Amino acid sequence: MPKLDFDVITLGHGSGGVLTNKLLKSGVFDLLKNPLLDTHHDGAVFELNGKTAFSTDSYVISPIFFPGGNIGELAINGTVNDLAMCGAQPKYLSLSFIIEEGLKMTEFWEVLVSIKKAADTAGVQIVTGDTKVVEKGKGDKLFINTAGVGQLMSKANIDMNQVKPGDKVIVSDSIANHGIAVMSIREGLEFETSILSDTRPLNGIVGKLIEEFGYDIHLLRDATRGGVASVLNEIAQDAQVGIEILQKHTPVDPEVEGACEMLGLDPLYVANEGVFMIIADAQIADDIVQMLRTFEGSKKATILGEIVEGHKRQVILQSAIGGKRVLNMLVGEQLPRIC
Amino acid sequence: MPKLDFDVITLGHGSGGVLTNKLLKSGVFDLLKNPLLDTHHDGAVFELNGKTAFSTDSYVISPIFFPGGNIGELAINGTVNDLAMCGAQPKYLSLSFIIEEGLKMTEFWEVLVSIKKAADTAGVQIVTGDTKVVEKGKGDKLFINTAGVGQLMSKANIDMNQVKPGDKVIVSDSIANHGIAVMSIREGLEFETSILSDTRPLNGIVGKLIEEFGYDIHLLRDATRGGVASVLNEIAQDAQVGIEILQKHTPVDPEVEGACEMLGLDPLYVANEGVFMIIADAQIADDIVQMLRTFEGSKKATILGEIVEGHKRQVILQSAIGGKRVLNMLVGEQLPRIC
Amino acid sequence: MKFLSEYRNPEIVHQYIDELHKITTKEWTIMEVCGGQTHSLVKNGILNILPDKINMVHGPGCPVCVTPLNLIDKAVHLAEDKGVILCSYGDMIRVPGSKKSLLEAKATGADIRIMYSPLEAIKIARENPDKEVVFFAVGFETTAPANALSIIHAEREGLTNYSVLASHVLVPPAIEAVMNDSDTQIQGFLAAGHVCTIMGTGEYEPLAQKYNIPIVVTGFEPVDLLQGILMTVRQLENGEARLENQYARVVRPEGNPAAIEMLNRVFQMEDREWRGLGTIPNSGWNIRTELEAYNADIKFNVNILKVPECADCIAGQVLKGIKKPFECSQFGTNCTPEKPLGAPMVSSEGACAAYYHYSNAGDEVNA
Amino acid sequence: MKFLSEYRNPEIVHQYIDELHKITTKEWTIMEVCGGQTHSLVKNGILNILPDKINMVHGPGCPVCVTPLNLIDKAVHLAEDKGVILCSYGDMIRVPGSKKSLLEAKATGADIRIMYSPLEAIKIARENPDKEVVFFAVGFETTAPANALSIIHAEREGLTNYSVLASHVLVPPAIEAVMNDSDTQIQGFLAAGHVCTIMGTGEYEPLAQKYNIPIVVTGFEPVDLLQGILMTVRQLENGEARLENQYARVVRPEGNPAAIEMLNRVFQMEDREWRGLGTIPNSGWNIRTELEAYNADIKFNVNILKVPECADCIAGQVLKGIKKPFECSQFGTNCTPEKPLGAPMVSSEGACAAYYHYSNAGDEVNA
Amino acid sequence: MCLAIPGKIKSIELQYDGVVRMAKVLFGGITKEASLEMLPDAEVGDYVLVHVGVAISKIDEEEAQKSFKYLEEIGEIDELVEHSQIDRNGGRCPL
Amino acid sequence: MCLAIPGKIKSIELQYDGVVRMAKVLFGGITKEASLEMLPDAEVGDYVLVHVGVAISKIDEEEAQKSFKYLEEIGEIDELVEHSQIDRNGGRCPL
Ligand code: SF4
Ligand code: SF4
Ligand SMILES: [Mg+2]
Ligand SMILES: [Mg+2]
Ligand SMILES: [Mg+2]
Ligand SMILES: [Mg+2]
Ligand SMILES: [Mg+2]
Ligand SMILES: [Mg+2]
Ligand SMILES: [Mg+2]
Ligand SMILES: [Mg+2]
Ligand SMILES: [Mg+2]
Ligand SMILES: [Mg+2]
Repeated sequence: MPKLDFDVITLGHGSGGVLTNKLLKSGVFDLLKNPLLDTHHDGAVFELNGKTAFSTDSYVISPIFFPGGNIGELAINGTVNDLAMCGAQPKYLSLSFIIEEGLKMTEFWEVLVSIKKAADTAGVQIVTGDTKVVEKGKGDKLFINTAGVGQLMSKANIDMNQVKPGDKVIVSDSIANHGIAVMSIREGLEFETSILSDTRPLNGIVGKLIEEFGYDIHLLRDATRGGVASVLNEIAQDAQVGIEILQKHTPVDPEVEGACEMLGLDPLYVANEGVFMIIADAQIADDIVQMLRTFEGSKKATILGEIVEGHKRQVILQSAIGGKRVLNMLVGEQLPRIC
Repeated sequence: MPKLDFDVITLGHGSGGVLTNKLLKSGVFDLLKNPLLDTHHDGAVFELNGKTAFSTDSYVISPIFFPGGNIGELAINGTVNDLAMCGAQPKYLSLSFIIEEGLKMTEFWEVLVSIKKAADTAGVQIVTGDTKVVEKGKGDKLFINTAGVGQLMSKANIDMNQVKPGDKVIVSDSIANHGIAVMSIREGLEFETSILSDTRPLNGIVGKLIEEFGYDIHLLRDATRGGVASVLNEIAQDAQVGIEILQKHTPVDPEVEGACEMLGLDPLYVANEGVFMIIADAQIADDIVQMLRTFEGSKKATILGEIVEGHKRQVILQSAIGGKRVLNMLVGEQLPRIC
Repeated sequence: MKFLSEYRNPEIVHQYIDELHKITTKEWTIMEVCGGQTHSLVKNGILNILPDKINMVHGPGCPVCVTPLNLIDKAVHLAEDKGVILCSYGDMIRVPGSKKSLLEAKATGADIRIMYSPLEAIKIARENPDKEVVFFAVGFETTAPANALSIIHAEREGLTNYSVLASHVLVPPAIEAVMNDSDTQIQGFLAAGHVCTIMGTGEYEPLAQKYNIPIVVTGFEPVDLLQGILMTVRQLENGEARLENQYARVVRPEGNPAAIEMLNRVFQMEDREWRGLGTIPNSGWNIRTELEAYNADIKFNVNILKVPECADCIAGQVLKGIKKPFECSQFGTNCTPEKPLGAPMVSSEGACAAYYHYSNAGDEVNA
Repeated sequence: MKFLSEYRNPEIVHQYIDELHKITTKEWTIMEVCGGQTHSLVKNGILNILPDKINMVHGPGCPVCVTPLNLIDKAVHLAEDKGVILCSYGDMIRVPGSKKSLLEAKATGADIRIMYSPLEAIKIARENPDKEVVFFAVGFETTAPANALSIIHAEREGLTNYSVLASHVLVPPAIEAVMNDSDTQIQGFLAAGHVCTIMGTGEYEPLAQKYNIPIVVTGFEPVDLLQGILMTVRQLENGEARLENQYARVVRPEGNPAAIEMLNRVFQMEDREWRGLGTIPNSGWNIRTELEAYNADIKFNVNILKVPECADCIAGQVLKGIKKPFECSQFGTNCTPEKPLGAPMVSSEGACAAYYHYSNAGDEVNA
Repeated sequence: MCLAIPGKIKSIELQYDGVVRMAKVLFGGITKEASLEMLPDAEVGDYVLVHVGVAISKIDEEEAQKSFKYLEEIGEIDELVEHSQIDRNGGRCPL
Repeated sequence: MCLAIPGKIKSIELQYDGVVRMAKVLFGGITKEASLEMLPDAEVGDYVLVHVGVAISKIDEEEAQKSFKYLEEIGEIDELVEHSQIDRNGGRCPL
């Protein structure tokens, strides 16, 4: 970390004056330097041609550091992944901070380092940004927004209208790790575990899938907030199809299962950051799973179920013992149950 | 406003489940509907060719409603203007909300209506978005981030390296209205006034300027946070030039001047939202001013000063009575003085 | 996980199912008393693989569902006091009071913390000496000892800023209330395995005799539930009415003596109001008079007007098993998990919510 | 604005400048007592259009600058108490205490509100009956009456949650301190127009005589300052040493009797420590013993260890006009407005900050 | 120190049964409340000097002119310049 | 109601001079503290049932087997199936 004459970030660092300038020029942001990023311009300019994907997300996770990651890499991977889910190769990201007064510079630095690393890993450039500081008690340490643009891959044909009965539903890896990792350090619920967030960029593997299977991949969706169940319900409703999945095919790591049992949570509703769903032609579903399993981060890929003619707009889960039930959308947040 | 069965926004509305879906599909966001915006996708896809500008800003203004506007139109105009300052015509915007639990739906709706109106006025489309809800006390009613992409105008040549001694410094309108309008309703400082924020989109007028004067416009910069003085200091430092300005040419509305006197503020450091600075070739400076003055929102355009050889990296102000002083960057926030 | 996964084994489940199909000759109506059992039945899709002749009815054993409106209003009132941190279990915070739920109070600024354990609330009290920490303690006999333990800890540590708003109800009086209703259809009970873990089985033998009804103490996993149902149906088919213990790996006849001692030390029995059921004599526990310094209700002397429950909600009949949730005029229309009218729609174990969430009943309303 | 813009008229300013150039024959060192005058001199660039022979020295009249370290530490301590809302004027919150400034305390969670008027603090107290509202009241004679008025309002309204941490200092003892220093170079004073608005001019006549020095009560606009300087130089050139009043449109010889009455009702005189100058006898006001319920220092009995001021900071000499800010070894290097070592670097009227901000001195350090 | 600015009393309101007189004071187009408790004889239309929300002095119009006559009085200049507004809106740059 | 799950005691710590016994209990790979105050004779290695942070019962291994022998006992089936793990990682879709 560069030497600074302040330990915490104060309102002045967001005022647009000397302190803002100092923060920008102190070397703190040098970490992110690249030819396009000029923190003193109003925006970045670059050449872009053809079909372009554009996405944004704000990251408000608390605590900002959690087992397996922090808010910084989450913010990069999240938008990288949303672009990848569009069938695009992410290229340029914007990065905007809302800092609560009093954030320790050491913590901010740690987040920045993760951002840098995540951007490099995903192969994206951060080209424009913004820093705001809000009063103590008017924020939660650090919120991050990223937006990103990417170029659509030529073979990509991701479209809700492509989803049709007979298609298979594939999940890329074991689920619920991120949500449980974060919960494991939440006040009042803490438990000891080696469960880590699964935050990771998915553009690499998605690029390979599209390269290989192109038009036969009908839909991609990362299973973040609300988990697998929410994504499937959205698809069922938006594509006006029925979905059937098998509980016994749901990949859940044993530790995650233990935590879910303890807290009374259903892993299908728990957030992921590095898991995505693929709706693909039945013909290639097994090949997709085979390919996914050759990559780190998708070793537990599996066919979870399929798109069906019946029960339009509904997701039906066949339980491990063979019973069936509707897998509804979650109401509100999933809270730990005791009863 | 569509009929809803809730009055305030709660955490559940950001959980990714039924409530999030309800909020998205309740008609609340229908207001922003356009063929590209699909709130259920991970991003928007559109065609884009050539030089592209990309910019972001987060808006954390408190209170969210202020004389002359609200955080919604600010968020649209702000990013529209940053793109315009790059010499680009803004096209697509992302829109991301961080809502503090307990925000009244009526207030959120009012903000959305302003967003819609501002986007229409500026001629931009909101194509992708995000909604997060944070716990009460972890936010400040509403933060908004927008990012935007725009296409560079063919005749634009906005570049710090173009700035050269002899160039004129033009200010587009009377200054400090926004900052003073916001301060006029701040607890402990309130005063009665008809001063309104000057928030407005600048892409229209910038488009006309570039169309008319093209390469002779060397730099554009909106004088937001930190005001005119901060922008000039940034230019002086980044372009390695000296700047001289004349206090008596500074356009300040009488009401704003009164408020600044009362609070001990220097209008040159007060934030604007619809004022921009132009660094242009001396030959066309008067023509620019004449053109600006024919448009609403830049009736008080004036030549404020010029780029000089001497005192590199410094801005010198010649006071109304002819004395000179350094116009430094602001340290921290400008606070009302009593002494 | 050991002692869990074995009891989810599909093959064993199907042997039980086959056996049930084989022996069931008549229609039988059986109530699973405990909400956790309801949850497991619906979550595992057991209801739609049972013989059609077996009709499972969801009992009142969801502490969240039966917590009276007035007590929730009190919790909301306390939570909205700036000096108070209100701690509660996750399930409780969505339950609607007469004006709002704890979740809504939280949305407008109340300091409400979700806890896994009452011992965590003690930690909060220790770390916030300038605040009053109130634990909103709901629960049947299973949970009451842990809540009692928190008071014992507070006493030992000399914490004067910790108190408990107690809502503890008991299973046997609820079974009696169900059986005393002239409309009752119930022919057998699955008693709540974890309640009996604490209390033992001694209270249930007399009930089986008094009402001439089979009672099987049952666990929560698919194999447990199916074995419990099989044991009940066997009795019914054989014309028996005994107490049996399916869940002997955990439940001893005498219960847990250390827990019972703690209960007696901290609580005294009292008449208690049940949401949807009205007041049942000697049906709950409250903090003993000697320990009233830890009784939030007395400590803060909260006076909140009693508001009548929603007239259209037939929660009482649902909880007694007289009506099914979808027989309620409000089910799925005015009453949904996002906007529950009555408590059984709130907790995911509430009978109405369970039907809404996990059964095809949801289909019609979602469409 | 009437009564402002006329006094900024460039032509009249230049007539005064011309006249000054015409009559000034020797080097003269004149102190403008008041920080507001310093601010105006530098902001309007007057210093670089004055005759070279006139040497303006910035006096100690910046209440923010002379507030002792220990009192800031007390304010920080009070502000960090969860039950306290600390109100203060905007200038005060950036002044460094021994460990931190109020701004830094705010950044880590203290509830600190910036006020335009002490009467706004009364409003805060009225609206927050469950909090203690402390007004950190700094100021010379100009500001003290308003602060006194807030106590009178609190008394009238019966507010028991309002108190004042007072730091009121007086100009005449400061002038004496400057003149009593054997190193002093000062040959004439511009007295502080707004202080005299309250107190009148009666105290200054004896000082002019005692130290045989011209004193001109002066306003704050360019024309005022130049006329004040001209009047002083005329006396000096003529060998006179009288009191004159340049600011008669506002300042009456008797001052403001209603304000003086309020001061006497609320405050009593005491010895006072000045940051950079040490303790000066009878140089400040504190709240009268009868009103000590409104004295935050007594009410909260804040005991904070006194910490010595930074040894390298020559603020005392700067405030007395013995040294210029840029003669300080720390100026612009270790001591900048973002990270001030001493109080004169904090307030934009502090002599060091004024030099840093508005003069070319900033050039070298910024480069 | 002691930032105080001149403004014109627009209206006066009695508070606390007349114990407190609060004025609305106009400063170049903005209006701010100020206490008149230290100026018992100030009336609507008067120009007063306001510091931290309290009016501390009435401005004497006659005395106000003296600054513009002073140089004339001391016999040093020939012409008296009347007070004039500062032109803030000129378009041409004289630098 | 009364979500309680079985876990294995990993270690036991005495708190408050031995008045309170706190255990670290292993649940399928995660560890959580639980009070043993209601199970005075529970030891490391025991399987206990934990509810809201309190261990409320020791699990009886012998009784645990009975559910798998019950059908055999009541003479209704021929073969006893040993407990087996559920396969959660199968790749092929049987739908
Ligand atoms: S559906 Fe709703 S209204 Fe009807 S009984 Fe259930 S909780 Fe009551
Ligand atoms: S420059 Fe800083 S250290 Fe030096 S006298 Fe001024 S305040 Fe003190
Ligand atoms: Mg900008
Ligand atoms: Mg997105
Ligand atoms: Mg996303
Ligand atoms: Mg920005
Ligand atoms: Mg995994
Ligand atoms: Mg996504
Ligand atoms: Mg921007
Ligand atoms: Mg901007
Ligand atoms: Mg999103
Ligand atoms: Mg304007």
